Amino acid sequence: MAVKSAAKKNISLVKSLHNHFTQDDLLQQYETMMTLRRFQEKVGSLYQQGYMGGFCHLYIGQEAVVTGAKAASKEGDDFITTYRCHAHAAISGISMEEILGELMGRSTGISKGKGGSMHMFDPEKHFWGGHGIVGGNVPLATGMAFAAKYREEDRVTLCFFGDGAADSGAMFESFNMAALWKLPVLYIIENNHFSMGTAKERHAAGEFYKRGEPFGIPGQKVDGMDFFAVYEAVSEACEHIRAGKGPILLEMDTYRYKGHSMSDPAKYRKREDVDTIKKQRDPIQRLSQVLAEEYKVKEDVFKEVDKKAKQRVAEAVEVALDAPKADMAELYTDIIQENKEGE
Amino acid sequence: MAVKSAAKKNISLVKSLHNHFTQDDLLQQYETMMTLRRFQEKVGSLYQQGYMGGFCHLYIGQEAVVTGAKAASKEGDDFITTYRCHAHAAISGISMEEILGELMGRSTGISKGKGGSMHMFDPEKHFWGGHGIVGGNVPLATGMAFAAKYREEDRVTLCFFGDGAADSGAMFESFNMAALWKLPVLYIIENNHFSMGTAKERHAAGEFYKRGEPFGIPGQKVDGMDFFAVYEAVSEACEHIRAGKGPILLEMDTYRYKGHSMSDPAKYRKREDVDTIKKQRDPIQRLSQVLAEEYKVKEDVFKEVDKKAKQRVAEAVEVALDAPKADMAELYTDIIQENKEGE
Amino acid sequence: MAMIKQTYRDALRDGMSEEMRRDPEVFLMGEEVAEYQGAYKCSAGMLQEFGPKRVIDSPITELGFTGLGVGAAFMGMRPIIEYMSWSFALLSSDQIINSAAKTYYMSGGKVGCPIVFRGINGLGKMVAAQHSHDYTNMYANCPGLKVVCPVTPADAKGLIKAAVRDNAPVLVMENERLYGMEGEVPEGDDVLVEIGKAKVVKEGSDITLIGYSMSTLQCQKAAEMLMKEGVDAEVIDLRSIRPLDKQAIVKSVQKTNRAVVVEEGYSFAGIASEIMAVISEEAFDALDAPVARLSLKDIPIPYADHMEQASMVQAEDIVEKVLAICKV
Amino acid sequence: MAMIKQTYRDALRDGMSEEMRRDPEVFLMGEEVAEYQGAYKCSAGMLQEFGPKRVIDSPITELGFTGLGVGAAFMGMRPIIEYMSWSFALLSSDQIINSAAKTYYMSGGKVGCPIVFRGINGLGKMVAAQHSHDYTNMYANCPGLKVVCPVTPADAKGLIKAAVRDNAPVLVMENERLYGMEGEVPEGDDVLVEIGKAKVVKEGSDITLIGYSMSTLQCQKAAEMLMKEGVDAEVIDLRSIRPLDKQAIVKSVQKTNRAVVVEEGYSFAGIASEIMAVISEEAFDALDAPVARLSLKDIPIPYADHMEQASMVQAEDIVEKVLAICKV
Ligand SMILES: Cc1ncc(C[n+]2csc(CCOP(=O)(O)OP(=O)(O)O)c2C)c(N)n1
Ligand SMILES: Cc1ncc(C[n+]2csc(CCOP(=O)(O)OP(=O)(O)O)c2C)c(N)n1
Ligand SMILES: [Mg+2]
Ligand SMILES: [Mg+2]
Repeated sequence: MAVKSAAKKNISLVKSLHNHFTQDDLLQQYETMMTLRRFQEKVGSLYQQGYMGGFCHLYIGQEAVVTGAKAASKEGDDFITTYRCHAHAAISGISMEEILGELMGRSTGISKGKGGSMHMFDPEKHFWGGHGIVGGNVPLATGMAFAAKYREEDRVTLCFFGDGAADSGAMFESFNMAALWKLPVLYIIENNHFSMGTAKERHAAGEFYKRGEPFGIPGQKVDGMDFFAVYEAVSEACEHIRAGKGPILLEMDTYRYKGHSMSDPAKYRKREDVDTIKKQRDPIQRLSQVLAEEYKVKEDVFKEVDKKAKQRVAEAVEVALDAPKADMAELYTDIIQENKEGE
Repeated sequence: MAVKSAAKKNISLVKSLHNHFTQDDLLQQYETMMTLRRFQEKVGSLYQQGYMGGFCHLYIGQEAVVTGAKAASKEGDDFITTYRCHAHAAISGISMEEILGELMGRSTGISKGKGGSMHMFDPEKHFWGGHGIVGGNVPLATGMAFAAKYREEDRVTLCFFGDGAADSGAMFESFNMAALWKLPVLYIIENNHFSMGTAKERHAAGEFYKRGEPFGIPGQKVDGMDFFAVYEAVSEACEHIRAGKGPILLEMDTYRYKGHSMSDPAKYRKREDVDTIKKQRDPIQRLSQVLAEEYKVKEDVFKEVDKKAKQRVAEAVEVALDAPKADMAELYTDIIQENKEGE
Repeated sequence: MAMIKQTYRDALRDGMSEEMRRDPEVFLMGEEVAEYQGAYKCSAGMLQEFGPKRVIDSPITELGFTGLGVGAAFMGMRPIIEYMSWSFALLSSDQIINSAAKTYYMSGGKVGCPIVFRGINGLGKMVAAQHSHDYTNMYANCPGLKVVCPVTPADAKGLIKAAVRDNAPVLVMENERLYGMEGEVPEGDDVLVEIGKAKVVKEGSDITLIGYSMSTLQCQKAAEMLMKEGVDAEVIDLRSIRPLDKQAIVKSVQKTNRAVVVEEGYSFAGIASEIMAVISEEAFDALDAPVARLSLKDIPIPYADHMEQASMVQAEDIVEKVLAICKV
Repeated sequence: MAMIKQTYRDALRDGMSEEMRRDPEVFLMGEEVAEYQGAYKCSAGMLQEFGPKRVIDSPITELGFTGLGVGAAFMGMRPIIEYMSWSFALLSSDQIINSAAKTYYMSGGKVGCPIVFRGINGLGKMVAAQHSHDYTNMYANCPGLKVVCPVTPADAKGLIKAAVRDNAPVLVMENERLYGMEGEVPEGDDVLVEIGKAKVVKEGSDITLIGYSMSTLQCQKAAEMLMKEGVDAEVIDLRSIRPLDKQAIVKSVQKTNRAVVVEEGYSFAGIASEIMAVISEEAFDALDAPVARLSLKDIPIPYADHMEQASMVQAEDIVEKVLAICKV
């Protein structure tokens, strides 16, 4: 997937990116987003049917952020996020079977049923969670980047968190250290305009993308509902970071279609507001439009992709449901990592 | 003490302030600073003679900050600071006898011997400590300002803290709330260039006065070794705050002459660096220069003030030394504030 | 006394509201307490009644807004700070322990701190390790604080009211699983529950079961089951952890000569260990058997339902333990 | 084994340095650890030997740099995070408890956290309430962590080395008053002290005195004084609080039939209460008298020397308590 580096950002420039992707590349991204969406929808309905419990935070509406970021990052870069982690886990390569297994408390779950919706990890796939404390993953990401720099490895840590988390002291403390020590970390605020039920204007003063400025961390506001915009911003940011120039902060302007978690009826906003955004800014819709207009992709191709996505999800559900309950013997394992013989 | 509000800041403009003070006013400020210095010097030597213990943080070199701020604030405004609190306590009206009593663990101590060097308070004098946890007093100040606004009282909270504290998450979390809710709080970073032994450049990325900008908090860097500059900046800031326009951040560029605490030999900086600053920027020296040049105050007046300062300090020491040890019966008081009858 | 039936959640809400009506210096701050009506709906209607000046949605900055509350309390206000969970309040523990608990002493009695910190504590339902920690013992260890754990709606209301009126910082540990439970609550604006007093919720003669918060319910359930086994257990609900009602504990143990303590949290240096120490210190000779404790399994709490269940103390575990003790 | 005489401070330094020489993935981070050579000089010379890449001065942002350390440990590095005091580390307790302790379990064993957190704990000298808190019990309550409290230079070195090599997060609670004390330390790069093993520092037959950190020294002093009173006390230094060496405690109590636990911190749900619970559970029948505890006075620690002294347990208090028990 090749793309020319762009010198400055505006909509037409981002548009100019479109032709840098092959049709296959782009269809692949489309399929990814569509699969994430169908997957999340299914998770929502399985939750409502009682197949899982606890908190469950869906990612519907925000798919372009993680998809664009993944496409723009390199093999070996590390991802870490919050409790709203199903899509980040999936895009990192954790299978839907393992994610569903976890959500349903099965032995096949990626965390053996012990982590649940908010806590999924797979270091081999460079996915580091899945953290439940708002703001908590930001210092962790900073430390991962510290390790990469210390070891002189060519790895960028991509750290995702919400607009609510962007108020946390932990984030600012991290910014200071990352800037001081020029750590290879990309901070990505997924501003979906709500910290649970609190609208951005009521919980955060000023603009998020400026919150790194006092430390000299360049910031940029990005249309987080546009795959291309995300792709471009993350590509440039990673280039800057890989060149040893220190951290970057991107604010992704995005939106969550569903409630904060499954128990939230989202009464704090109007249905129409959500509908308008779905209509005007939906990331999947927008990518399909580009594919249709510029690559002349036909309607039935989209339908095919959607069918495939649904099918893959359905298969995963089946596998997950077939798996046995999480093993009770695991209750007492993984508490303390024992030293191995000879260590 | 009258002063015209200044529209923009530069050195000549601050100079123009000089004539807005009467000679008596200015001499009074001079005496205050001189007394603070002689007092702190005496505390240092008493500490070395074994009259006190624990941590003891002197304020020598930074006198213009607290003196200018006090002169610019109104009766009823609240002060709160860190462990480096002797000068802030004194300028709020706590007597040197009470401060020394505290330092020496006497029954006359302002905190009955239970607080020590880092913990002095007198709400009646609008002085709220004296806090030992770096960054801890910033949310507290924000809450004091919250109370003032809630009660619709015309009070500004002046919150003093160091450059090291200015890295703390607590500060940023406070900034966000203060800006969101337009709280009447003035944040004053006393940047004495060191967080203990760590030079500013090694612990903080970027500029302090900009750290409120992402929240829309106006910031300004001020020559904290110049009484007039401090006075002007604080006056303007308080005016802005009193007008209900929300918090202000001032970075006072100052310097501490002594080690971080009594146990610090300050090997992390050159003696000459300190000497140069003493020579070129000493706040007491500079005020005396203005008094000599512009008000034609004679040398013997300064000498008289110094003599008086030393004498007042000596008297306070005598009183403090005469007082009995802190009362052991107080060991078990003030743990839980009991409800009064009928509450 | 006239009683009404209501949920724990509503009782809390009514308690807070009554105090806010009584004293204009009381305000409620926390995440989602206002427009959302409380993450768990404990402040339903309060924004509507008291307005945004007194019911305030905070950013997710526990350290910051706790310090803000403490600063306001220094000035004499009476803040109620709600945590969405005590698990998140760990971020603010510095302000609770270093500022709220210690300033009154450090200032020689000059600066008080009449504040209430409250929220859910311990296990919820399938929310996994980071959201399921019981921090009661940690705060109860600290002089300068009071810590209460109401289990009934009546106590929730009476204790939250007492907490607001108390001049000391009071921590109220609630539990998500209690919010929906109903109970009889005495009507009247001035019905307080004294902080520091335990309650004998069932009298008995054979053994004393000691609980607090959710674990009291398990004790009650166990006591019922034990009746069928011919064991008449006394059940004490501690209600207040600090100050601890030693007298009530000792009195009961002197009568029954046996005790089992059931706790919500981990055993190591937990509440049960403290009760055991107190009994050992003050009623050792009355004991016919060593006091036993039943605590959360010593593991981070897992997500899956069956695993989570297995990590908790069940009434059956209490019964088994009691029978083992009583049959010795 | 060849021994050298050195201070606790130097033993710590040597232990850390040896591990850093052995393993390039070990680094030291904290406030003033590098250029200042450590606020208490525990890292003297380490910047010079290992350079600024491995000995790193952090800003005063405990939450941030703790999380940074934990993130690096997730990646397999072996950070040593120094706190200028555990009193300040309270700000980072969220990262210690929620990230370091729980992630291994929450990830089903996929993400480990081999990290050391260390610094002074408990009372210093006249530093008042906010700087004088013992947080041992708080962390020792939490599954997923290990907590050690070395009192001798040899244990300081042996335990810090074991901590660095341990795959679990280990908290090392030191004490300012111990830093200057000298003792014999075995030479050799591979002399470790096993985490989880208590030490009988004095054998005796009449009563068991149990301490950790500074309180072990008080127990030893008391034991000497007791000799003159004809009481032969056994003294156990716990060294490790979590895991706790129950076996060593039980074995001793089964021999002496009496015990006094002396703790550094507050009594409520403290370490002593846990030891009392353990003895009650595992050696109740061996007891000739109830186990007693001596703790810090239940007050915020005052500044003035004579008041601070009065808040601490003195050897005389132990002697008095022991005599009262042994004469029953
Ligand atoms: C420290 C902390 N406080 C509170 C919570 C409860 N909580 C979970 S998510 C959330 C809202 C976070 O909003 P945002 O950061 O915008 O992320 P989003 O959910 O929108 O992805 C809150 C308050 C928590 N998990 N951690
Ligand atoms: C949270 C916390 N961490 C560490 C300390 C130890 N400490 C006390 S003062 C200080 C340096 C603070 O420097 P700065 O904020 O610049 O203030 P200054 O001392 O220069 O006035 C440190 C590290 C503390 N008191 N609190
Ligand atoms: Mg959000
Ligand atoms: Mg400084």
